[in-house]
Amino acid sequence: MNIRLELTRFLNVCFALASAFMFWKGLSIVTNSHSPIVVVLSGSMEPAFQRGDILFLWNRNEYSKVGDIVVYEVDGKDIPIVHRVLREHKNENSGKQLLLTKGDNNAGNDIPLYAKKKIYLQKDKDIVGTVKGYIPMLGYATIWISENKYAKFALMGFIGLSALLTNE
Amino acid sequence: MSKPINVYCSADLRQTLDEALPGVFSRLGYVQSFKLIDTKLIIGYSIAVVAGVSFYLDKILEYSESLTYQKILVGLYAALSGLFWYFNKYIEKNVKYTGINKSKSIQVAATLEQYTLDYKLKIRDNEGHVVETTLPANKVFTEQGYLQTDLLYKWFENQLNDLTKKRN
Amino acid sequence: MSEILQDIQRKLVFPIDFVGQRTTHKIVNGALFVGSIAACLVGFFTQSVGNLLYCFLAAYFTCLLAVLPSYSKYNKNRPEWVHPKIGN
Amino acid sequence: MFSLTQRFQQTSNQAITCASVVSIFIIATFWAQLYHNNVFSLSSQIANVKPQINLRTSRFYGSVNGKPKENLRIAFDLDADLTPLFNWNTKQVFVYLTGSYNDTKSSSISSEVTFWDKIITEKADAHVILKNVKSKYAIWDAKDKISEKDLDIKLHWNIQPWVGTLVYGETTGETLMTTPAYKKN
Repeated sequence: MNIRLELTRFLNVCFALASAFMFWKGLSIVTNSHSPIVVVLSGSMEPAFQRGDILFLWNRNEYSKVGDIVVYEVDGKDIPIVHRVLREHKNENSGKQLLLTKGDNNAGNDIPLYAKKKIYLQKDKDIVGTVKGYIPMLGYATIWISENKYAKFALMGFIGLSALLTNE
Repeated sequence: MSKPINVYCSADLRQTLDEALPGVFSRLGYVQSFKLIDTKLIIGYSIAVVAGVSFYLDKILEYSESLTYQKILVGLYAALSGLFWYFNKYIEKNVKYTGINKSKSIQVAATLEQYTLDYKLKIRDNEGHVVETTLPANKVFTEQGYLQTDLLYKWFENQLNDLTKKRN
Repeated sequence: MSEILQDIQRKLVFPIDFVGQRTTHKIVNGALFVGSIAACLVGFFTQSVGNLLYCFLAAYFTCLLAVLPSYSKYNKNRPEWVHPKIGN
Repeated sequence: MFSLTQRFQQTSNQAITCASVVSIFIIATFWAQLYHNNVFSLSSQIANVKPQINLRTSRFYGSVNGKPKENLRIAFDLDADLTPLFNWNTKQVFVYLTGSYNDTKSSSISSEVTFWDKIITEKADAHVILKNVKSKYAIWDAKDKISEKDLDIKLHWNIQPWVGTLVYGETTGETLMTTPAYKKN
């Protein structure tokens, strides 16, 4: 067995995984958002966004504007929500901004979704990013993968295997 | 012999031939020098380690806690990738084998373009003599995908004789 | 598991020769280029992104149809390979 | 291109590359059409704005710990022709009426609220004419009072494209409205 040969082959597998991960990290640093690309999971913004649409986020803005579509996370729930800013109250002295959001397709605002007793989101704490760009449908595969545990394993296996088997 | 390859896949042809070079030259009395391969492996694995550390930090730390480290790691990753690219393009220049036989040293650079079977070689010795030649892969592979090492050995022996003739 | 997959992969090869590979490469590049431009024109003049998408998909599937099967015309230029010595 | 899977991959990769170029074409013509139609200077008429204030005690109307909160609703007339916003890459237009105001004590505290909004998906429905319509949302301030404030009322729009970037803009023709003091009935 030739150790250098094995190392070189293994390195190619590493590169495939490393470049994907580091691209994601780089993008998240540039956009200042911990998940700069999200896939829409619910129909609460229909017809603007359907399940499976891919959204590109940007989070370097200091304040959000009314009408912006933002992605936010609520303490204790791990699914990010994509909704529109209905009102904002900003204080330029402290740099704080309170936001109230609503899904275009929902009847009422998001207060029932927020953490207990809260009636506002805070821009600097809760917001993951503002939606800037959009590709329809392409993310449906990831929904299928995340909602089907076997699909997840199959995908991981497939990525690993194809990296091992292809030489390019 | 090892697994058969698909002889109509240029990448497979190139990889199999590349990996057969050390064996052929050791039969011709050369001792392989690993300087280039080792440098490449070191740069390559430092890239993999940087990505690995970044992945690990991402797992154990909150996004905001790890942000500073991640910025450094992404920077490092970009710099090392640049170095790796530079090394491949300007230093390694497709050199697949370097070896020494007593006072003679020899360097073999090889390419095989996509959709062809011509293994193009540039054999250079320490006195600056160069042989540029082409090995059609169908002269050393069987249709079933096995490399005939004996034929490859004989072919290289002839090429090296040419190089010796040039020298005299 | 991986052996089964490798086996499947080996069965799904349908190889074509090198000349055929260059031809299919050219077909794919050319057809998709022409198809994209046609799709843009159709989409823009009918003012419909949907039409553009259909046009583009049509080009894509035509491409697949043209290059996926290993038609015999892609296999006319097989080189002569080494014949293994008997008893090897 | 030697094997079936490779040919499939290569074709698909090439198709994705072409698709991104095509998307750039769509986005570029989309913006060109928007500028050609002068959509960033569309006008709207907002008239007959009538504010009305009452007190609510539900958390869903901004009340914290059962303390009553002033809620504002308005009635208004609106006439805005948003037809130019529709072109081949427009999936929907989201149009919304907002009011912005500063805090009475500090000018560095400001707010903007939405009174009314509407999703338009058809070009035929893009000319919005409303008479004496009630606002969709009850408005309260982050602090206690919404009464006795000067609100700057404006109509904004947002285009969701089939592919590409979201586009935002506002119409000219804003109106000033002063909310009355709250009177117990």
